[in-house]
Amino acid sequence: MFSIYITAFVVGGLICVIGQLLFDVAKLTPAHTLCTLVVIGSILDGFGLYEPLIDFAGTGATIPITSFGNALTHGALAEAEKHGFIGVLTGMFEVTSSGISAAILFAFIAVFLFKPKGDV
Amino acid sequence: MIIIRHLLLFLSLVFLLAGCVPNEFRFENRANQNISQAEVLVKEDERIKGAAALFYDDHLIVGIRVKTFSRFNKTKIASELETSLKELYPELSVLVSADSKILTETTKLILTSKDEDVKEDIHELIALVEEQT
Amino acid sequence: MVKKGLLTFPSLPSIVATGVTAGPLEKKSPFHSHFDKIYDDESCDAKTNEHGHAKLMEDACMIALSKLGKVPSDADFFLVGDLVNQMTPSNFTATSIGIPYIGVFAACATSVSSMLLAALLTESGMSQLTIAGSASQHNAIERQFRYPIEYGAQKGETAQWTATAAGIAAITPHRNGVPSIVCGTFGKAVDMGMTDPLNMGAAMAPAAADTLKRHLEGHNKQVSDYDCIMTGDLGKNGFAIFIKLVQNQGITNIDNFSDAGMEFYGKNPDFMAGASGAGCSAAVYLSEVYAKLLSKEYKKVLLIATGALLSPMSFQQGDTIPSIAHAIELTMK
Amino acid sequence: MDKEKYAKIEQSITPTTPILKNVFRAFITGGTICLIAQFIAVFYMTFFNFTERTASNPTVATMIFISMLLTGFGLYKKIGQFGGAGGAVPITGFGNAVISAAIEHKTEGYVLGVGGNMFKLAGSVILFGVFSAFLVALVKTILVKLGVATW
Repeated sequence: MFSIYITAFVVGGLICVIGQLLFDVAKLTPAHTLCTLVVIGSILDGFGLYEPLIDFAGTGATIPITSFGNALTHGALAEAEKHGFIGVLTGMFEVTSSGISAAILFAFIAVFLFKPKGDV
Repeated sequence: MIIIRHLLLFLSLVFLLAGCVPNEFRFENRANQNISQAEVLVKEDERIKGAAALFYDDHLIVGIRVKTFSRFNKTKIASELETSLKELYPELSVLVSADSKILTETTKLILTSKDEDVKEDIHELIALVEEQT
Repeated sequence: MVKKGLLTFPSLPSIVATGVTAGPLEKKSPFHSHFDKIYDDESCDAKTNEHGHAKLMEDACMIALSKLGKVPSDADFFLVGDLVNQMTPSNFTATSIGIPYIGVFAACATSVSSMLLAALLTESGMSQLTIAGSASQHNAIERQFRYPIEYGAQKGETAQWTATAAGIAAITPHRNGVPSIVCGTFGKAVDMGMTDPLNMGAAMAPAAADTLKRHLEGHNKQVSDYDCIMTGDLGKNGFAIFIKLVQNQGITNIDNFSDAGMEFYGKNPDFMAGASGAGCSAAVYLSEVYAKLLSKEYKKVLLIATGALLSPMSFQQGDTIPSIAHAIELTMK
Repeated sequence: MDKEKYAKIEQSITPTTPILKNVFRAFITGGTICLIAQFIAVFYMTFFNFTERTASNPTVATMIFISMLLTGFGLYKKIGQFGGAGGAVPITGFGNAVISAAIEHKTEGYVLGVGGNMFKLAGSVILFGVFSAFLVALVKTILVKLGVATW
């Protein structure tokens, strides 16, 4: 029961370590790093490796941005399995990531509540 | 100090509320089935460290907890177990899930035995498992 | 004397008054006691950061003029610049202040380039009173060049913090008892192939070293002639590189060297390598340095403001960062 | 002085990035964010009808809500400065990118400012997510049709 907390911490932390290495060693900007991680998540799901990782690490795998690539690919693959090539497209349109809608919604709410502050 | 105490209180509360089901094997027979076969099958699987199984009417619902490093394959383990249980009990509709929600809910069903609602609850659980993300 | 980029002002135009304004965070600056006005609101009680930027500059101008007992219509030229798109804060200030206006852009080196141009106008007899200077506002400039204010990007040790400050000088023909402009050097744009906008000190250091060398050779001066040689906003890292380059030129005595950006926040590590921005060097030069000249603590100073001539687009297109440094020499007789 | 010679001088003076320290901080920060999310996920599983799989949606939404508060009160930039990728890689970092851009550009109006700039940092993540998902799914579908791979 408790092991899920440990695996979530460790796996989530390790994915962030990969991100940090892309920052510091590969000298990528944050945007490039996040795009790279999303593509990695998507490819891992192509090999069927990301879902087992979620089973193992819970939010350690669903909270890092890699899971966004996984979610999109997973939706596309699930539809493709049923409907063939056309499913690749319909599957992607069908998947709505709660991350994006939540970000849009809360960002718009934040506009009314907050102002940027340039403090340290 | 006060913050730490609050934090500890909060954490223990979360753990408790999280349906912290101990790692044990619970089998409940309310369908006049021979459950020993299932018991042996589940207990002999080394990857499984806890389970709750409920035979009710024409349903068999099993929630399992797999060992940490077997979690990578937990969907596969559950579906393997489901196939073998279906072979053992061809007349029952079998549901096996490695999802901790199913384990806690099945445990709850076993512990709070009010016969009237069980059928409904089981159908609810089945719907829950089939739900897509 | 006619030499490339070298200017001398035999009539000794004087900086008769200065006005320095700054934002709330600048209270952390060890120079803050010399600032004329410090706002409690980071956008200076204005509607937007850009308006706050304009207000910062306008108030600095009005303070400088009021110290002289003058009004804007007494001034002949208005030479200012900033870093925001097409210098809109300067343009808005010029609109409200109504002095004939020439926008000057040299990135963070605008403080010195505007003063040099003002000295030229005064030297030629075309101006009796010129207002010159520059300003920067943290929020307006960060969002222009980097990320939104609240975005959690990790900044390294070499990054610099754009200061919210404005420094304005009122320049007239020579007067006794105030610091005057002796000579100056316009720098060449130097590009040493640096690309990291979070390490602008490294991009600007060669320009500063180049301008220093040309100034010393062209005007036949020694480093030891000056009480203080202050670069603009090289920051901690850029200043270290600058010192190394200066030492490579054979100058060993570096005791009188300092950097306005590095000192601006008192080397507080929260601000990484120090302050930057057009207002940073202007504010320090026209408050701290000016006050020390007035009190005759300094007799002769060399101010080398540095600017990184990049835009967000040039950076994204993978271009290197060209840099510039302008030098001005002030004396107090 | 040529560029190569200057680059040598520059590199000898510019401090090197403290990679070990940054990596450690990223691990702690990212791990903590995921740990908090796990608590939230368990909360949703316990009190609502969510399974491990379906709990991830409300968990993500809650994390972004938290990210909104932290961003609005000016704390997320401190987490980002401390944790580096540990703050950027979790979905809270995605939320921070969208929210910070939105509140930043409020002054330009709701349509052109907020609407037009909301995704100026996070938009590329969506683009590459969708495009790579398309390519991966396409390639896999072709491979399956050819009989090389299985679903």
